[in-house]
Amino acid sequence: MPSDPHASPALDTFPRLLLHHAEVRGDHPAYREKDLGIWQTWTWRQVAEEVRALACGLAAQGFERGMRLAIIGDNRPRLYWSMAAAQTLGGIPVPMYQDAPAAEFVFVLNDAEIAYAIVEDQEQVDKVLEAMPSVASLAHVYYDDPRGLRNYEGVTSFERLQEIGREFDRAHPGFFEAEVAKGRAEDVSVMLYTSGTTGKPKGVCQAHRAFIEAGRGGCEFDRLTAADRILSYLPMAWVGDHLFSYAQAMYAGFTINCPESSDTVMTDMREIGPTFYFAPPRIFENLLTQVMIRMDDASALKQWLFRRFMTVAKRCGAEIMDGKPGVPAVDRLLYGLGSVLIYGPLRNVLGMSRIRVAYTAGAAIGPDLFRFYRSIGINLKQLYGSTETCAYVCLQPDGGVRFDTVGIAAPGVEIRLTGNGEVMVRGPMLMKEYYKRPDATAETIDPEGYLHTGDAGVIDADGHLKIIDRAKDVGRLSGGAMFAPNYIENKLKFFPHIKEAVAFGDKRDRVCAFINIDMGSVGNWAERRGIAYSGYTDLAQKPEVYELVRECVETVNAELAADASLAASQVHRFLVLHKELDPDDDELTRTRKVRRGFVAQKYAVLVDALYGGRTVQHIETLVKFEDGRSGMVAADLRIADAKTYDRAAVAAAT
Amino acid sequence: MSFFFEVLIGGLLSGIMYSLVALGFVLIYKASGVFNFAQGALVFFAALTFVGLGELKLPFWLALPATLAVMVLLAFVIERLMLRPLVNQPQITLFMATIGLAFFIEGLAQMMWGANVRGLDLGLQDEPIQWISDKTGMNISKFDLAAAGVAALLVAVLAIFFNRTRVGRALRAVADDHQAALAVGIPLRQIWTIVWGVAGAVALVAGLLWGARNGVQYALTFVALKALPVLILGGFESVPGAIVGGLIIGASEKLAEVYIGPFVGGGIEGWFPYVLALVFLLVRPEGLFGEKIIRRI
Amino acid sequence: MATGARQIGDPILALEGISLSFGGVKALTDISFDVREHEVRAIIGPNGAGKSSMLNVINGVYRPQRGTISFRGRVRRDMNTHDAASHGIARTFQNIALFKSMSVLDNVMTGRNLKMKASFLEQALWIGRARREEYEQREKVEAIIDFLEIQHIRKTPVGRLPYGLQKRVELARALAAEPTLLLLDEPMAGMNVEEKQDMCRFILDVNEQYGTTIVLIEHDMGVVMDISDRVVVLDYGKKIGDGTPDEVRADRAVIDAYLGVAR
Amino acid sequence: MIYREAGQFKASYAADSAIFPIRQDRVGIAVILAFVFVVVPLTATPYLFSAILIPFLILSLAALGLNILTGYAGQVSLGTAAFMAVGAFASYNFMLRVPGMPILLAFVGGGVMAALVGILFGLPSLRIRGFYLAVATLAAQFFILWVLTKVGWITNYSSSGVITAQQIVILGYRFDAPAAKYLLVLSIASIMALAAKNMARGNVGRSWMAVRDMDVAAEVIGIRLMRAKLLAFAVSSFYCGVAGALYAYAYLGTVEPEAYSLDLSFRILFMVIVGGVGTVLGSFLGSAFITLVPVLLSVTVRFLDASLNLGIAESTISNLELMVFGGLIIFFLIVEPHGLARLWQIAKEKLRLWPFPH
Repeated sequence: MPSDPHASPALDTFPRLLLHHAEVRGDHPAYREKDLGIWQTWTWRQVAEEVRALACGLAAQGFERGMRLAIIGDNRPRLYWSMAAAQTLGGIPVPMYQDAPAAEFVFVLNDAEIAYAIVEDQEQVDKVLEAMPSVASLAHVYYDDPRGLRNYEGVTSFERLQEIGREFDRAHPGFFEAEVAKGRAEDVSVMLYTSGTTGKPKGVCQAHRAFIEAGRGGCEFDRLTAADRILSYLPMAWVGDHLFSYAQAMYAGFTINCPESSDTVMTDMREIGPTFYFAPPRIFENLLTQVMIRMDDASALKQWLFRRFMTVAKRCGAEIMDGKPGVPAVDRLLYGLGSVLIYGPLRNVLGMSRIRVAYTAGAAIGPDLFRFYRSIGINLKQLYGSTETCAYVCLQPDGGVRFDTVGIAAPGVEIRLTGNGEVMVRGPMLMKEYYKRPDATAETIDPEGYLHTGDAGVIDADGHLKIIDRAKDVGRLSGGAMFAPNYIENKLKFFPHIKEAVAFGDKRDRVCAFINIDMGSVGNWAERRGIAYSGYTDLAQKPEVYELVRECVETVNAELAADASLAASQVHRFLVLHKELDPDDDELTRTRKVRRGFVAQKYAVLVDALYGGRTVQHIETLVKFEDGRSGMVAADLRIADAKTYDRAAVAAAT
Repeated sequence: MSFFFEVLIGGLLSGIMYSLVALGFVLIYKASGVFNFAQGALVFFAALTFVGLGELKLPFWLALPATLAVMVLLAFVIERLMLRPLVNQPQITLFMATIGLAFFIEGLAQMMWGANVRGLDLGLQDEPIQWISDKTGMNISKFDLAAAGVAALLVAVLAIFFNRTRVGRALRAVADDHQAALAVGIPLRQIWTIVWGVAGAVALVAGLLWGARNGVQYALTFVALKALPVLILGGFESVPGAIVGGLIIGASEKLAEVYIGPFVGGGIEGWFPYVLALVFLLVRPEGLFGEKIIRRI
Repeated sequence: MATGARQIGDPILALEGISLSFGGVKALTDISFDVREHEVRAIIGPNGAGKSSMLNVINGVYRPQRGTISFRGRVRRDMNTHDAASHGIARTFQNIALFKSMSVLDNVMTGRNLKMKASFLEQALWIGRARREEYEQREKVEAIIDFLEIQHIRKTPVGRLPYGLQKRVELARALAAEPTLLLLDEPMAGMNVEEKQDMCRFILDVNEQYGTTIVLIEHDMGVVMDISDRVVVLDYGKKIGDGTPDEVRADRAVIDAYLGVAR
Repeated sequence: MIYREAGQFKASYAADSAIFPIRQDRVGIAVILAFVFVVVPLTATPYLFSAILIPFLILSLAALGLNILTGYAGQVSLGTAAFMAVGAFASYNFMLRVPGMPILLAFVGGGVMAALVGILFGLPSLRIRGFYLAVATLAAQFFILWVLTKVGWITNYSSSGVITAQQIVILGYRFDAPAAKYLLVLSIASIMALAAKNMARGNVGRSWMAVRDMDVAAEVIGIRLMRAKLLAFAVSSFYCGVAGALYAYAYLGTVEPEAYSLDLSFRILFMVIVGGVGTVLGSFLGSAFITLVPVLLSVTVRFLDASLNLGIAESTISNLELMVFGGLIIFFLIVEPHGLARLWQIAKEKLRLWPFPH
């Protein structure tokens, strides 16, 4: 097909792609936004015009090549256009997280030496103006939505900027084309700031080539075409959104849809019915919970149908979608019936009727959750990547989807594992550098051009990458086998009964674990079987509860045993803690990550007991209560053994 | 001149009978806010039942209470099966229901007693009273006079019932404000039953009089239509309105029939009352005895 | 909220010696005051002081027995509701007077009925002007829905909405008429604190964005003092005070009659 | 369940305010139209046409008329049949006295006449409301019928007061076969239903509903009550007038004023209430219900009578029907006071949210 971008080599910058689409599919909808009650639509040709006016406007205002343009706000077409406009002028758009407070703006604005900013509305304008005094470079602020800004001094409206642009364009014919022509694939096309969980955020500089290659790889991998549509609702500053809503859209020429407001996303999703969708695991989780809650007050008949057909779906749904052979005709029939009565309607109410490809990433996703969506016919897949790699390293191929891997190396990507299992990647999608941070850049990208992801992983028999932990957390058992605590803990936490888990084993002969039961689900479980308990500590020590936990642990062991590199780290002994791990007691971070080291030494007694082979251990702990008072919790903790499997046996079994 | 008075008085006398029917409407509307379109059917039903019982060789003094009992029973059934389930529905809905009820009752009546026209003799001849015609040359029908007497009597009884008895007072309370009535513990449903019962009784009397005059037949149901203009004239909620309205309608109708009718080919009594009432309303929307409504917002 | 921009102009509404009574009951006695262009004018007073009656006189729901109303220079014995509407007076009611069975959108659309010229025939055939108008007006209405942030309930029947939102919808309907003078009858009655704050913001935004002159009745003194430029105080149908919030606050008579007893 | 709305977004106000915004509905209505316009004419029997389908459609139209007045504008009327009569006799006279009068134009003329009369009898609605108005409309019922019987000119001095409707001929084609009449009536009904829907979703409709829901507020935002109410009476009566004309020309053939009795008015009012106040769909459902019930009743009763040879007297049967009919009405008002249309509406909501509860 002639309209296939990579047919002609010239299309190596985003502005060129934009003009290309304006030419070959000028009347195809490029952007939609729910505004004034309907989906306002802009075709590629119109977008090209808008961008042209905007670019000229910026130029007229003195924006020059290499300058950086801050872009702050919810997903709005005009903000996406602003990126293209900046790129046309050889400038670098810097999308920023719109929900950050003014104080956090200051750092990025200074670090990127921002002089020009295009922001969404009064809220953002206020924050930027608040930051302005402490940002010497910042001089020009433009806003999209004029509401409430009539009497603001020193800020200019988007319309005005474009008017200026059109005049400038008339005055300097050919300027725009010339600017587009100057662009080179190696030029930095965007600067995305890493959220910076460790230390200050770093500006990741990505070249046109990187994102275009990533976009192209993704589109070809999932056969995305101009006919597709995506709902853009995740922060523009996040690499994923830039890949899906900008790079891929610019490559394939499909339609971007911007919701009316952040609290109408669900309804807007239902109206648009995207064919291509991304969401972090928690969103899928929330959706599932909503479904379950709604179904609870549905009529008996519906509930029965739902249960009945969900079991069918669990049994064969995913297989049927993957076109796997060997699904009995009866099941196929039932599934067909189910998709009329339940699955179809369910996809419909979720707004997922038309989804061809849905991705999730960013955190470990529970197997049940993952299976649910796939079983009702939603092609949910996982990918792996980071800001430094344009969110583009591994993708799960249709038919080759597994919940515990992140798929195979994406087109054009080389993956290699270091001795301690750290994942290293090389390819066109790698970042150029961290802005003004040669040191950090050097640390991350080695002389061979491999980028150290900082994640530890294993590559299984059929080439699927499995991310198991942060590399720095990975240790070794005294036997020499790799020990990845997070991986084990996550596996345990996927069970609804287990809230938190802490695995020990570094420099020890075997793996042992602390468990926190989930008060909610275990509580219900206990009530259903009439087990009386006074509180968490009491419930935690019930023999039945230990049995319950043991089952979970042993299931995990079985799974671990199946994997050569992890078989050694099966959990031999465990105990259920007498109190819930709590950020207030510094046992968890505010983001609820276990602070393993701290826990280990706080409960040294228990750890010793685990490895000392004792079956019971008394412990007293100081705890802080909600109201700030603190008190003692004392308990005799039972310590249990869990069955472990030797690999051969499991291999035989499966 | 005396002819004029003859017509006028005749009109007034039959007017009282209109009032009688109208009264049935007013009672029910006051107490339950229902525009009871089945009132005509009730009249028909009552009369037919009475005659029917008479045919079963029941003496007058037995047939009367018996019919009364039937009417009360009917009222009870209606309250139980129709009003109660429809409580708090918009008035138009209840109105429609009563039309359905009318169909039902008419069907029932004819089912029980057959549809053929019957005479009803109350021992009153529809003949002029001799000495009046002698004195004034006006022909005033005995029957009309008697009927008027009965009607007047009934009205008086009702008036007493309303103002003197406990039930009557409760009834007025309900009419004024349902919620309040409920609040002070007046059993709304009983009240409704009673009201419909009373309305039934009124229907019985009206039925007997009209029946005796025009024969007991399906046409009795149209008596209701006679009463409607009386209602708009007098107001849905006003007992005196119903009475005075009836007199006005009765008189003017007769007069119009006699003095205007001939010029337009007669048969105008069907619509004249309505047009009259209508014109009146256009001049005075609040009706005869209603006081001016200030629409506050 | 920077209200510095709007210029308070000359009086556009002036009431002279208005007296109104129902039957024997005197609702208003010889009341005179004016409202200047672009200002926010508050009417306060204890219950039954005749505040609502005042508004009803201004937009012609009630006809005063004595007095004159001059609006935009034209002096009248009394208003009639239709003239009021067509000359740019819109209002909301104390106890919400929305069209319960209609959707929010339709309710607001009715606010623009005066802007629609197509005959019922054109509408029946859904041709030409009728269709065009419908869509043009819809766009205007959507802008207002946007402005008052009620997009999410656009198609909900107002009957199903919580009180606070209904109040907002009623304001939207009034705004849809693009009024020059907006009468608000206790716009914040029965609202919780957040709702009140929102409503205040909206009222000031309206006054500022569209330069709409606003006359409002309000009980919450805090609100009144915050948002109004001048205040009229009524008591038992008589005017007992008139001036800036501070002046009124200081006024002995007012304090006795109202603030004293109310707070 | 059958609804799949995901992805049906609206990019224009035209699409958003369409009569059937959901694709599945558009498909559904298309199927229905195809059925009634193609399948039915090919399959139905003459009896079905002239005894059920044609009266059903005509009365639907009348019900639609009344629904515009009562449902949308909130003005109760008991004089519907009279306005139908005006339409019928006006059309008759147009045909009779205007040489070469096209019949469709005559129908329109009848409608217009009815509209004028409607406005006249609508005037009281400016002063009085509720049941007072309802009763007042009875004046129309009686007065109009009286005029029709008394003024010989109208019935062209036919001794019995009975008139014989002229042949329906359009562009030389004679509509005397039941199927042909059915198609004619169906087309007219469909077009007028569409028009009604358009008015309902437009400014007119909103003004009517505003007046119905809260007239003071309506007045305050500039809606002229008089205009709105009289327009409602006019439009309503126009619909009734056309229906009345069809009633004479496509159904009865020979008509006397008594054919448009108070009974008919009530039946039509029933249709509106049972079908659903303030809905176009309801007018048709209601009409179907009210036309079919008696038929079904007598059929079943007679069937039982015959099969169990109970030997029920004819009179008894008719009385029984009367009772059951009345009972049904009451029962119906109790179970679904908002009418059949509401039932469908609820069902639809459920289907749209399936499998979630409504």
